[in-house]
Amino acid sequence: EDAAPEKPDLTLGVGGKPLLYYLPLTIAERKGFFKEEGLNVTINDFAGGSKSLQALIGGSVDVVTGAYEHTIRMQDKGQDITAVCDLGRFPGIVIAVRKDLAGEIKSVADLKGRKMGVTAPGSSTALMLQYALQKNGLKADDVAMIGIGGGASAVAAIKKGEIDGLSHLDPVIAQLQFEGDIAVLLDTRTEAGTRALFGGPNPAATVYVQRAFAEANPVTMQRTVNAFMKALKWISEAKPEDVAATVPEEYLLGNKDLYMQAFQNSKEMYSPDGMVTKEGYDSMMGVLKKLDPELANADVPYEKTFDPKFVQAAKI
Amino acid sequence: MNRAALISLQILVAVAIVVLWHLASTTTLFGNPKTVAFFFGDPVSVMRRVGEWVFEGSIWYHLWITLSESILAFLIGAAGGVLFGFWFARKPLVAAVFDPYVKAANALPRVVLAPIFALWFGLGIWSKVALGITLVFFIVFFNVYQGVKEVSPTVLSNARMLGMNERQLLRHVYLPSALSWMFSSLHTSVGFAVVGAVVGEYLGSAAGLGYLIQQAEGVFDVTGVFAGMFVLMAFVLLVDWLVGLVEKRLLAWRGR
Amino acid sequence: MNRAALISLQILVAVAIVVLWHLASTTTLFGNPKTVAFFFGDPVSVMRRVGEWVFEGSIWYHLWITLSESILAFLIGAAGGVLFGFWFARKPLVAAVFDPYVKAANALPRVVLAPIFALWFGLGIWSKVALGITLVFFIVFFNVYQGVKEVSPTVLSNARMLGMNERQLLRHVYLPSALSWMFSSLHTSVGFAVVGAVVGEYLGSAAGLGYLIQQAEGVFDVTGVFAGMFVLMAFVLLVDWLVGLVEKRLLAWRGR
Amino acid sequence: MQAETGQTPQDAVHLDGVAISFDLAQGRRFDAVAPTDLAVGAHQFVAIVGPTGCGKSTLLNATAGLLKPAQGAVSIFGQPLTGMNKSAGYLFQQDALMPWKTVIENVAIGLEIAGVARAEARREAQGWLERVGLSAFADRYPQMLSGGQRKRVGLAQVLIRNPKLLLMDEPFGPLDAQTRLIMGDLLLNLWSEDRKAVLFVTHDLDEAIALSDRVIIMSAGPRSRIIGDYTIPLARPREIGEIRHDPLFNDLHRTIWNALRDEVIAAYRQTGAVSDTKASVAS
Amino acid sequence: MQAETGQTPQDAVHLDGVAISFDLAQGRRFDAVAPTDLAVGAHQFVAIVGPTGCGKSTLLNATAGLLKPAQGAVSIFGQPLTGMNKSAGYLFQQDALMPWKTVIENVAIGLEIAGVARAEARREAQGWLERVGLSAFADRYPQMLSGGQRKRVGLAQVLIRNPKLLLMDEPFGPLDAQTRLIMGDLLLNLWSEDRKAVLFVTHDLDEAIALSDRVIIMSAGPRSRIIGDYTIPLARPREIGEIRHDPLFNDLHRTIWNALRDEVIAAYRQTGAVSDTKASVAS
Ligand SMILES: Nc1ncnc2c1ncn2[C@@H]1O[C@H](COP(=O)(O)OP(=O)(O)OP(=O)(O)O)[C@@H](O)[C@H]1O
Ligand SMILES: Nc1ncnc2c1ncn2[C@@H]1O[C@H](COP(=O)(O)OP(=O)(O)OP(=O)(O)O)[C@@H](O)[C@H]1O
Ligand SMILES: [Mg+2]
Ligand SMILES: [Mg+2]
Repeated sequence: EDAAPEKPDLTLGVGGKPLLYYLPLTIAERKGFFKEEGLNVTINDFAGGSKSLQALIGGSVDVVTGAYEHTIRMQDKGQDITAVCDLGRFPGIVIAVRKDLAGEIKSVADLKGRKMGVTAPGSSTALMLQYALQKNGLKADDVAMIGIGGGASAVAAIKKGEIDGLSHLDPVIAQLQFEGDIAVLLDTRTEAGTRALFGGPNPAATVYVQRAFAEANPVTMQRTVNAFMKALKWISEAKPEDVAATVPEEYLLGNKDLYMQAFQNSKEMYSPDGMVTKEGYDSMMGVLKKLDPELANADVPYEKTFDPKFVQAAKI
Repeated sequence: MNRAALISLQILVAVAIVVLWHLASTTTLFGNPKTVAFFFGDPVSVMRRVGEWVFEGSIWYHLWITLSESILAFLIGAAGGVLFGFWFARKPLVAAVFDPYVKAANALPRVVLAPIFALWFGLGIWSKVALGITLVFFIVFFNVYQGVKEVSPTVLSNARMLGMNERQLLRHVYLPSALSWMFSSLHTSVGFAVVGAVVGEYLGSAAGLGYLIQQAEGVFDVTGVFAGMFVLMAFVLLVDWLVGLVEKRLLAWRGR
Repeated sequence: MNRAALISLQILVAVAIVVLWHLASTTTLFGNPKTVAFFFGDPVSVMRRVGEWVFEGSIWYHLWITLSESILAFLIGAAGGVLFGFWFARKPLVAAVFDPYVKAANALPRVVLAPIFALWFGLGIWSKVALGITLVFFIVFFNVYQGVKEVSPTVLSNARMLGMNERQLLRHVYLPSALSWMFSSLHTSVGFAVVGAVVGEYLGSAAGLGYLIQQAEGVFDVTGVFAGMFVLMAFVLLVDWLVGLVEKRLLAWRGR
Repeated sequence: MQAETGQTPQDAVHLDGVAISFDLAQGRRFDAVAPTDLAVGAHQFVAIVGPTGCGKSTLLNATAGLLKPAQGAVSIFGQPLTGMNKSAGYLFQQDALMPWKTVIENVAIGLEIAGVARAEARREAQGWLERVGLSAFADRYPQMLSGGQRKRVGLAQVLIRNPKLLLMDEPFGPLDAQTRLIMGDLLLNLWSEDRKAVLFVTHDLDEAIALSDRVIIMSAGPRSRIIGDYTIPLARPREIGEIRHDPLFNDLHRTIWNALRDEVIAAYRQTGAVSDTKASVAS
Repeated sequence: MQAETGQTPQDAVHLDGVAISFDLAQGRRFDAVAPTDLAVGAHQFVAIVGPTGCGKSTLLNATAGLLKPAQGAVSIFGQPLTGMNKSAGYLFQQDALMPWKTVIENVAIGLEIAGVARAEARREAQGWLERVGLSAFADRYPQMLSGGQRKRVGLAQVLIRNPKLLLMDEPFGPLDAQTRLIMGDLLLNLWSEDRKAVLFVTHDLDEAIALSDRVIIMSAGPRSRIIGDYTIPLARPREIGEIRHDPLFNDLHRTIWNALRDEVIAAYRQTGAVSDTKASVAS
């Protein structure tokens, strides 16, 4: 074996660990891949992705599993944050409308004047909805965006008819689909849906760190990436039953079949090789430049947002 | 200490805070200014943002939403706290039986209740009002409950002997006597009413200062976050000042 | 009203709540039971879950974390509130100058402060303690501040004439006189200390009841959410009972 | 001179074996008043005197319904007393004005809660303030008054309601001798109109004899009893400033004074502080 | 009989043109005491009498340093008074015991804060409680005492500190006549040991004359003044129970009484309630 990790006790931040979006983390943890790599990882779960990023900048966590988009925003703000491993190639966000409106609203273009729920204003679900609207010839303010949160409140909003539709993630989508409350307009859990919207892959969940940390602890970093790569490999080979048997029982939403169905829907999403491609970077940059005036003139090169050397050197 | 001197002192404190803040976010005196700026922004841009909001007028709608939520939460929560406080204090049996339940309810994390309120009251202002009420109610309740029990026994006996029935005692004795307890809790709960409204908006809404703050936070726009908090504070001071006016009038008998 | 009768009445209330809850989640009396169960779970499974936690022992670690956070937040916040309350009440100039700043600070939404606390205090228990303190402090502070001002002027003059200096006045007059104000605020803040800790955990942590609740909420495990809240309540009642014991001892002079 | 205490239904106050105890800490009890019988006729003016701490206020509290006797029964105008005594007006020994009401509001409140219109109540209250010499202080709060002024406001507050039974605990205590006389005359004038029943606690034996039909003497506590019940046969109407020159007055005064002196010495002997002061207890 | 008030440095109290006003609501002022000169010698026992509400307590408060005079200066033992009067002990007219301390703690506290060891302070306090006849009540809280008992605790609380200047506002007000005599003797015995300066407010003219070297009479307020200053040339030591039979005592009593009576009538005339009570202000 090569050199021992410089920092075997690692703290890792994540915003919503039970989400399928972060499944590789749960697998790496439950399957003992971190242990195999000689790492002792403490997972801190935050109320949202932005909070875990803040913890990274503040120095209270070493590694974050979070949205790739964060690295671009941080680089633009002069914070040297870089992704070291891709976990999800597609955003996994679904745009759907209430079942009883499915007759009137058949595509994103029909959303004009509707009330749409997003997890939070400014979040990736909101961004994606805006992008989809613009692509369909609408303006961002043609729909009213309402923050409905991530959990049961989102389900409540649909059930009470407070919103006409939503741009959201699993397990809210899975739950609503299972109960037959929504009809899907656009599904970026799949390659087809993502390509239809973005024209290419759109990196979502990544492992990112402060570049200084990666440089100071190359062995630790490598071992961490190894563990995630093992998890990705495991997922690509896993059957839904295997996943359901591995994650904590509570993650099953009280209904194993529902969970397995949801996993099946998302399976394509997980990165096969851990790489953020230049194509994915371009697609993401394009989206951000279009939507966020602050980033319209941003100059953040691909190399700064993703450091491929750990993935390339990964031993699985 | 005259008024002018006092106000200058207060302004001095504000200036000191802003200068410290500015130094922290632009020099290395307090650690890496980049990190400081990431978390705290810098005062100049925060002020500029507030100015923009005010002059463009975009803030008023959000402020109005938050204002209505807070005021409603404050009024309903305080009224409920006062009513239940009196009721419990006057009915020892009720108080004894429900005591553990009230205390347990006060320990519920409000953040967890947000989805339930959203279910019951929808995503409009009422779920936020409900959240604010759950904070204000308990603060006022416990104080009024204690305040009623602190009534001077002699004054109470005297009022009884003067022929007051329970309702009259409430109006002429318990209420005025518990007023200073009540106002003490009102000063605390003005702040908490606003916190409740903002947290409610933060957890799910389409407008309001909490919405603005969350939106800013989502894109790491710390300037927006602090500008939102700044507006919030200004507005709480205003409401508190109004409460102070009412207090002064109602507690005139205590003299200066 | 003897103790046994009181306790049976209290249990009756609990039973009534549970029965209602059970009916709501299994019959159509209060709307669709599936919806109710989705948001509120059903009492049987909640109790079973609590039982599992207790017997498997998995709850103790989380409870211990939350307990330490709450107790620390409560002690530090209350001590700070008492100290500052006294200080402000005894130094009118300090009070006048800082008054708007204290009130403004009380209006800050604590949720927004969480990342800043994580920055300052790390992700361990101390950032949660800090969050709890920001709630407890203000509740205690405002009450102590007012309580000190409510000291009977005659008793105060007498104590002065007996030769007490400022420190002795504090110990022999202000403190005992403000005790009932203090305890009123302590009863409120026991609950808020726990809320602070849990919200802190909820916003980001690796252990504690708030973490448990958040995990459960993320996967719609409403049984877990309610079981967590149930443990929380039981534990707040315990702490409050301890506060009550201390209160009874210190306020013995008031008689029953 | 022991007056009989046989029950007649029209008695304003009838105490039948009333004993009063207080719970102290640690389960101890303090028996303040031993079983006591006392009847106050419907139109009688009865003064109570006794050494300090003997239980005068306690007895008044029991009559007012503010204290539940440990044993025995209280009846008021023939009705057993349960809860508050609604036909009594009580002037407390301590300050009992509502500090959040002005002087005139404090006086008027008794009428207002009985349903009298506010303006009318105020008018009457102003009249009463004049009678007690405080019309210039109507708009003050009680905290801005002197001790004697507060007591007089309390007097007006009780008298304005015109209760059938007056309980007065040292009503003229903090007043100077001259004002005391004026207030005593005021009270007597009022009393002579309809002869209410009055229970009047005082430390001024002159005052007790000058005002009342009967003077009750209580023994030193604990377990205080009524040890003397003297009928005052002085003619009415009386001028309390003048009546002290009546020889009968002086006889009564001497008798009661001697009875009281022995009680006070007894009280002091219990606490062991009487030895060097005994000599001076004489007048 | 007007005594001179020329300043001597060893005077215990020296009021030099002291006037006191209270702010009322709406910017109005109430001038309670008009500019007043008063000197109390270092070993003098001075009684103050005056109609109710004339400003006696106010004057004591100013001497204690609790009230700032609107004009004039107070000096204590030759030093101008700023802040609290540290050499004075003050027995307040109202209840002023700390309700959270037991009787003995209330009495001992004055010594404890002066640095006396707790056990020693308790022992002394117990002795004082015996002297005021309350040794059996040491462990009670003040709320469990009668009015007169509370006042006696207050007396012990002040006397235990042995201050050079005693301010006493109706110290024997709620006591029965007999206990009053005992307490008066106690005070005189104590005073004769080292002859403190005493300012003693009372409504009992007998008591004022029997105890003091000088009796000061104040006029009715507002703008109350000192209108009489009578030296009492009765020999010391005095037995206050006996001294009333001295013919000089009776002369003094009559003179002062008459002066006072006029004042009270004046006070009542101001409030328009005097007409029908004037006749009875006589003794
Ligand atoms: N709440 C109480 N708890 C215990 N003992 C009490 C309480 N109230 C009064 N006592 C005791 O009962 C006795 C009678 O008290 P009460 O107040 O009736 O005396 P009093 O005759 O009115 O005396 P005074 O003339 O001093 O007012 C006293 O010894 C007093 O200490
Ligand atoms: N805080 C106050 N505000 C306004 N006026 C006051 C205040 N305190 C006292 N006074 C007035 O000042 C005058 C003198 O009051 P003070 O208490 O000195 O009277 P006193 O001589 O002690 O009377 P008593 O014998 O009744 O105790 C009174 O008319 C009173 O109403
Ligand atoms: Mg009494
Ligand atoms: Mg006075």
